[in-house]
Amino acid sequence: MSTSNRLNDGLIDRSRPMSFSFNGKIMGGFEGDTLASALLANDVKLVARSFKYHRPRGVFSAGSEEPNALVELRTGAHQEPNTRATVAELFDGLEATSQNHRGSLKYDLMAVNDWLSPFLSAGFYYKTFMWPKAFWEKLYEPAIRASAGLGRLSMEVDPDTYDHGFLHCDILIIGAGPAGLAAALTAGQAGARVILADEDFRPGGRLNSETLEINGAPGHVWAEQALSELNALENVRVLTRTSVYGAFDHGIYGALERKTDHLADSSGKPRQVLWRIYSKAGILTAGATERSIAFGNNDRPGIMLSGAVRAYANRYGVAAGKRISIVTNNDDGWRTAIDLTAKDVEIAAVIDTREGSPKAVIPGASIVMGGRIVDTRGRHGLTSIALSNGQNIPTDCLAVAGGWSPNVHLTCHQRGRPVWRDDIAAFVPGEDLPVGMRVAGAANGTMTLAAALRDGEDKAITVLGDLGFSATSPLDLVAQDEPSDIEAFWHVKESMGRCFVDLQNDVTSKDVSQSHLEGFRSVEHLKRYTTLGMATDQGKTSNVLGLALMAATSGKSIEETGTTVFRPPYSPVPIGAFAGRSRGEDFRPVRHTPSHSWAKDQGAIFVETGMWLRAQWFPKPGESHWRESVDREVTQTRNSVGVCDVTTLGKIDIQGRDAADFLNKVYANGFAKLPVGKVRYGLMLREDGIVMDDGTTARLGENHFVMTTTTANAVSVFRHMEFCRQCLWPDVDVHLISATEQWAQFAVAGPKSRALLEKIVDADFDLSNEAFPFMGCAELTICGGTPARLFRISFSGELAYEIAVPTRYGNSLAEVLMQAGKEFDVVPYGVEALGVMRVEKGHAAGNELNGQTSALNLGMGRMVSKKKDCIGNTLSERDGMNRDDAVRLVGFRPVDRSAQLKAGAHFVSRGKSAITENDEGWMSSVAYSPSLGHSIGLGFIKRGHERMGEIVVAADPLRDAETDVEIVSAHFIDPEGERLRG
Amino acid sequence: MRYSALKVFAQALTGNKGWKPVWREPEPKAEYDVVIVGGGGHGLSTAYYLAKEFGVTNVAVVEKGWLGSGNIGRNTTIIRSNYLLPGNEPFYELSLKLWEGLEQDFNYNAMVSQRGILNLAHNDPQRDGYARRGNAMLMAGADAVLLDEDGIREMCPYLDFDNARFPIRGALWQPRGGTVRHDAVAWGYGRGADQRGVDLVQNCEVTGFQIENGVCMGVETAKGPIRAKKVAVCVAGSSGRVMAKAGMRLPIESHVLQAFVSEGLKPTIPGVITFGAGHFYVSQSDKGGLVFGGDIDGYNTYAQRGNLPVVEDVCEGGMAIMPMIGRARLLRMWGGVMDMSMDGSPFIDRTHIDGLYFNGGWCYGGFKATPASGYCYAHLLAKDEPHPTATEMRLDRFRRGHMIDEKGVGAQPNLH
Amino acid sequence: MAKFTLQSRSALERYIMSFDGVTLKEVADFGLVSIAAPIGGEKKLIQAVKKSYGCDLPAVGSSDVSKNSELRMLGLQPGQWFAFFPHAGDDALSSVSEKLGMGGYYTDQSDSWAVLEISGERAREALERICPLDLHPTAFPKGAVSRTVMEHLGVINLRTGEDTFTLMSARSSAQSFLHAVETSIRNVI
Amino acid sequence: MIINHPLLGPRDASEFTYLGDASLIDRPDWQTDNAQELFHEYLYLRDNPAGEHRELWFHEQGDRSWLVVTRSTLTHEITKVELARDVAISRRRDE
Ligand SMILES: Cc1cc2nc3c(=O)[nH]c(=O)nc-3n(C[C@H](O)[C@H](O)[C@H](O)COP(=O)(O)OP(=O)(O)OC[C@H]3O[C@@H](n4cnc5c(N)ncnc54)[C@H](O)[C@@H]3O)c2cc1C
Ligand SMILES: NC(=O)c1ccc[n+]([C@@H]2O[C@H](COP(=O)([O-])OP(=O)(O)OC[C@H]3O[C@@H](n4cnc5c(N)ncnc54)[C@H](O)[C@@H]3O)[C@@H](O)[C@H]2O)c1
Ligand SMILES: Cc1cc2nc3c(=O)[nH]c(=O)nc-3n(C[C@H](O)[C@H](O)[C@H](O)COP(=O)(O)O)c2cc1C
Ligand SMILES: [Zn+2]
Repeated sequence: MSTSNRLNDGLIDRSRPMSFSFNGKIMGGFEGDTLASALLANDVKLVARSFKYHRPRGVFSAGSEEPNALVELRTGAHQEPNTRATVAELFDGLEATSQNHRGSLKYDLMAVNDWLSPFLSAGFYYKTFMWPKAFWEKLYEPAIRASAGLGRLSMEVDPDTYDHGFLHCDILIIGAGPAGLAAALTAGQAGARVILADEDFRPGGRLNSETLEINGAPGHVWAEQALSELNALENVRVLTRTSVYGAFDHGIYGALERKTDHLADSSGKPRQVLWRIYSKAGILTAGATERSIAFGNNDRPGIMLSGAVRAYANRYGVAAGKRISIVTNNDDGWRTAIDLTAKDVEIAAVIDTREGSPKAVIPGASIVMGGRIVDTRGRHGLTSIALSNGQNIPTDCLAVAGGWSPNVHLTCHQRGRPVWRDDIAAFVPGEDLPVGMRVAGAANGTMTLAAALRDGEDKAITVLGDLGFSATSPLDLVAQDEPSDIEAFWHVKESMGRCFVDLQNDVTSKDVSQSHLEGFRSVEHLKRYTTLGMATDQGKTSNVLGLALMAATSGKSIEETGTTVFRPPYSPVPIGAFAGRSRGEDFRPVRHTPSHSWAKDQGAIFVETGMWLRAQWFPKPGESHWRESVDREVTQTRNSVGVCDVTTLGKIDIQGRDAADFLNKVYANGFAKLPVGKVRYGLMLREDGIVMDDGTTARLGENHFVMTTTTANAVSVFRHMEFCRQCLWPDVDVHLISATEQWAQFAVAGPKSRALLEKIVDADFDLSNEAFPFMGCAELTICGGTPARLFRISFSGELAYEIAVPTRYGNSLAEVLMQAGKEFDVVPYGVEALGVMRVEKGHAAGNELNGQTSALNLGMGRMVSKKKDCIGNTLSERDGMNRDDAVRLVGFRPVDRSAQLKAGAHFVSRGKSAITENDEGWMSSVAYSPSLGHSIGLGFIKRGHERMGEIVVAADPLRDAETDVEIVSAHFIDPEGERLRG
Repeated sequence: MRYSALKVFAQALTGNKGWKPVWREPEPKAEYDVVIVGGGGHGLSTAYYLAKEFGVTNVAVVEKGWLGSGNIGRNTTIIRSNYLLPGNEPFYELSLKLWEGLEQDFNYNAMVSQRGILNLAHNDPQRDGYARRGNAMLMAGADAVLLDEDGIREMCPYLDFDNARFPIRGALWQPRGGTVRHDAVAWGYGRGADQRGVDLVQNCEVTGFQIENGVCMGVETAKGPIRAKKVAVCVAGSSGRVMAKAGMRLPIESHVLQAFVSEGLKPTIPGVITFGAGHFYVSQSDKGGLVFGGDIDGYNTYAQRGNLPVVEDVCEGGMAIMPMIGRARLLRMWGGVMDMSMDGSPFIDRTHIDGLYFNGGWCYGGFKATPASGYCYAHLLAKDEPHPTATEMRLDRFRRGHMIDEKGVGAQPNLH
Repeated sequence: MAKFTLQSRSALERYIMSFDGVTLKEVADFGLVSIAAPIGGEKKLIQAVKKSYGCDLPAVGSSDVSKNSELRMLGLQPGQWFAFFPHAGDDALSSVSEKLGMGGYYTDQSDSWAVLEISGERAREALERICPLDLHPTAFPKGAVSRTVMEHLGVINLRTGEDTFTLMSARSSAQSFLHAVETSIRNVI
Repeated sequence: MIINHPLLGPRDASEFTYLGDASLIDRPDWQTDNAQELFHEYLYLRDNPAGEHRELWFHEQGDRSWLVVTRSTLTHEITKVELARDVAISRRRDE
């Protein structure tokens, strides 16, 4: 194993070697390495291809801002596209492959795009590919799409799990560099509830990558001490590997903790946890990100950010090259030269774009003040750089120090705008921060160490004061302020070759000027026309450069030019993490009916209705088609007796002195005079006069009602009634509570239903038609003292009851009904048979009460009382809702009785073609009626009630069918209602 | 300047230095025949069709920010004509037809990509609803296909068929549905209007209306007053606050809809897929990002940003139907302010103030309407009578009881 | 004449499971009765409660324990409380209404909820994964009670001890509820 | 978002369901002559302000209170939270 570029020292654990592979080649590294540092240690320069021109690219940065070194990490279903090698922690056995090339990484066939680049300049695709028209779909678009994108998804189900979580604190501190650590120590010692979060697996921020000292010890040593101090405080929680990705309203932050990404295997635990952090205050100490300079061919593998080169040397013990050059416009670049020299790495040159005298003595290096790089060489890795003064310097690594941009990202998530500071040539947070947020350290433009520490401490003291804490004692940290002078320098105009601004999306300085030329001059137009800053790195290292170029081209200041909008997430978050556990069968909870386990034992087929699982039908041995089962269930119910679990209907317990008046207002029809012991059908309208819901409501006592709602609307009806109670009629004495879950309720329907129930109700209860007629209700006991409620209501049109017992007895009641009913040939029926019977009886259900139909449409116009105030009656009188040609709910039967009707067909008059102008309505529900022996339907058709007997066409072009149907009464069965009253 | 492959070639050889601005940057004149308020998709397409189809060229489009900065610049780019109600369907089908000839018409490649839209159904009533809708589409001359599970499996084998909480039971598919490169639509219309003499005035907020004796005579703007024979407002999410300046209350609330894009991926899905048992829809952009969205946040707002509950809800929906996207990373989330109307359908109408016209209420569905909305609005402005496909889109329809409520949820905008 | 009898079932079949640092168990055999005060009748009801149970009708968000510490009164919404007490039969409603009399509106909720108790020194760590409430003792002290959402389920959370929480959720989704809480434990332990 | 509930303190907005403008409390009298017009305005027309907005939220996953929340539609800042029932009662008194 060659780790040819390893230096001494660094914060890696040399006692823990690891092996990994890149494009199949096995190499070595150590714990504490990232994939990028390990690749550099192994002298791997070429790791990726750019998006558009497929230019060879290497590692550019040492953090989450990486634009170039994206790989597909892991294999099989675990494959993770676009993973930044610079933050992927090395683990033993890690496998990574390069992406976005055809053929090998080295000989990428798509690199022809690079030669064609003059034709592929900004916005070229908007101007061509239009002729001939037919070619777009067949040729151009497929070609464009095939070349789009970077990495590949495995297309397999993500095998890992993700979790969510909720944290609360007084102060959230984002970033554990010197500023963040100082803030956390101050806030923690004062007793505030503190969360300190850092993206990195090793807190310390730049301290890990620098040779700066605090209190006389290396910065990273101090960071470690600070950390153990914080970990000892009960009121402080330190989250590493946790990026705070967004700042949302009212102090809510989103954070992603990577739990097992640094391990070979997640061992069944969530791979990542998505935290929602509720904070009273936030301190952003997210540091700063270095940026590039635009000069000719500034994108080759080996050209890196200067701070990154330093990080690889100091933190990872890796020399990013054998002969390194530095180009800088500020003092910080020099530190790279100094640190590398101290590690005996050969420095080829230091090129400072500023005039003046060198900032340090770098033995053996050529120092060029006022220097300009105009070109670089080396197809698959840098070999030399050319200066405007004619100098040609052989070098295999160029450290670019273009200045640092404070990480203002989170300060802008609520539409804040950063402001430009000329002295540091950078945007810093503006005034309009998210509520409760303060910013300290480099993120705030406080670029030097001693000042950053002080800033962190000061901001913490301020925040503590705001929250009513007082700081204990000053931290008294001793540190230096390193030189940090900068003279903005963006672009070497005399460059030969293209100057890349956005490395990933291959946006060059020429694209910026072309964008200006074509009138796309606002930064937002620039972004959208050239795609500057739209890649996976969101332009962290390139945006400021790009807009500085635009400012120069348009003759405006950078301040005037402004930035594009910053949006969450700060660093990309897997979609799986946002979804958490809500996927697959756990996508939403399941609601079971009380008799679920009994139904399961009967072999029921279940179906989702909202969250509920309901028995759809109960197949018997030998039945091969669902229709056989359903027909049997219907027939047997109509002939003897059937039982169906109807618990899912919403039940609302309504009590209070004004309960009757209240119902009278929320229902369109009258309820005030409903006698105790009776049930009434209720029609509930929305205020706009459209039907909202229907159901039956029973009066159990003078001041006590139980309302049923449809399954689908249980929640919204409850909410609506609370609205009426609290907001519209706040003085009424009415109290609502849901009783849906309290009662297991069964429909017992069919001519033998009374006989069956007589076997289980306790002796004192008289079930006779006289004592307990249609629409009666009662509280009683059954099966020897179990409390129950009985309602004589019928959805099926048969003599029928609904019986309810406390849910704990529900499963048992199903069994008892079956036992007791055996002698009557009782049958359990599911929602399918329920549906058939309600269509046979002409009852409207979900397909008819679809939120678009009025009482008039449903044939219940006369139920809407004009004599009282009720929700919906005023607006239901609008002309448009009372047109003569309004659609009406009626029944339909096929003229050819063997024809099958289809829901969703539209009605047109005979002889008319099926076009919109001739559309007269639609078929809403259909069923095969075993009782009638043919298909029947319910539907809405214009003036339907006046057209009984007319034959129209049910047109169903979608399924290529046209069926002649006759308009009939919706009451296919027992239109006089003799059965249910019997 | 006419665009062509040849032009691109010639420019390449001369260093791309000869391109011309897509539009001028004029100062507003004192008076126009028509002032269009709002340089979004609808404003620009209205200007384009006014000039091109109706010969009205003394027109200004007045935009408060940069052209296309509103919802045209931030939507999930889905085009389709899969509507149910007769007040809507013919209009959206007109729009789809206009999309189909658009690029040749305005000489700009907006990458109209008709790779289909698939609406999944997860239960019988939903499937019945789609059948009713599919038939309405066919009857209006659109295309629609009802798919069963096998048909869907063939098209999208990676959907969760086996382990889903809400199994996929069928789908309505519109093959002609698809996506369009949204920014290019604004640029193409803008360029086309500019070439025909329309003044596109950026960074010029309209701050008031000049209403004299019940007649609108012009607008006040950040760049001074502009007189106009007709003022045509189409400011989408800003409808409420702009029309308030004319003293009008609208049947509209402003709500935020969020959208999301993933990191760029190699081709993953074709066309558009929508989940029927949760809030999620997705397509893939020409750059490779999965562009997806879901429900609106649900509270009134004019801020172009949303909050976490919806972000999670949308991603949950995504993972529920396509659990292979778990390891794709969400790259960016943003929001747009939408003009949610009381029945979920739009308005293209005169107001009670003479000379003042209103176009709005597009909710989350006005991108697909861009061509037809511009066409019909231009028709109304030029001829003072509604285009035959837009006769129902009137402001007084609630007073009259003629709601166009596709979803059937009534006068609660956040449910549409 | 009734030769049939009905068997009672608990929502979660008396589930109990111990994890390292957490115990999770179903609370069965309880009575839960909602009590609403008629408008204008609150004072009378408060007196009746004081007399019968020796406790207060607590403010929304808190609870109070009866003198014999058998019954806990939970303040869940304005004008509405839940009486929560150990009880085996199906007459929880009358056991409360008979004591308190005509001064309130009572609804039996004993069969509406599945109830879990989570306890142990790592209980809070597990709850962190599903419960959006701030469970820090200063924000949610012993006796605090609140309804919230956990994994799409409405849940009433009652803190009965330093590390002990009673969680109630709709009975029909008891299995999903248990799964959610159990997963939260397994994910941290 | 976080709604500072008058009885329960700060609670995540995801526990709540939103309805809309608090003017929905002021339901017109059904017996006035122009009732239909008043109801039309009440149900359909909105101020939809850019700025302070009084709006109705239901604490569905909480104490089932309807709240009137005063919130800026520009910044989302919440300046006041009241029980809707109290608001409704005091409006009645004002009438
Ligand atoms: C996230 C999201 C996803 C969407 N997805 C889809 C989709 O997939 N399919 C679909 O069909 N639709 C979709 N839409 C809806 C669609 O984008 C809009 O309905 C449509 O763009 C609105 O029309 P417009 O383009 O004219 O609006 P805009 O582009 O918003 O134009 C309005 C313009 O008016 C300007 N303006 C406002 N006030 C003033 C003033 N006082 N003076 C001057 N100018 C002013 C604004 O700055 C803006 O530029 C989506 C919307 C969003 C937000
Ligand atoms: N002299 C210069 O030109 C110059 C310029 C920039 C920085 N610096 C050095 O940088 C340091 C500044 O200290 P500091 O504490 O302000 O910054 P820092 O860069 O040391 O620390 C910032 C930390 O925040 C973390 N972070 C960033 N965004 C995050 C997010 N969204 N979520 C979670 N974690 C996030 C990073 O991982 C990092 O650890 C000093 O040591 C200073 O010397 C110097
Ligand atoms: C269809 C579509 C695709 C997008 N693709 C990307 C993308 O690949 N990269 C990116 O950074 N943003 C992408 N965006 C988001 C935009 O950057 C931007 O956030 C959005 O247009 C809203 O504008 P704003 O954030 O400036 O307010 C896309 C937006 C849309 C509508
Ligand atoms: Zn969730």
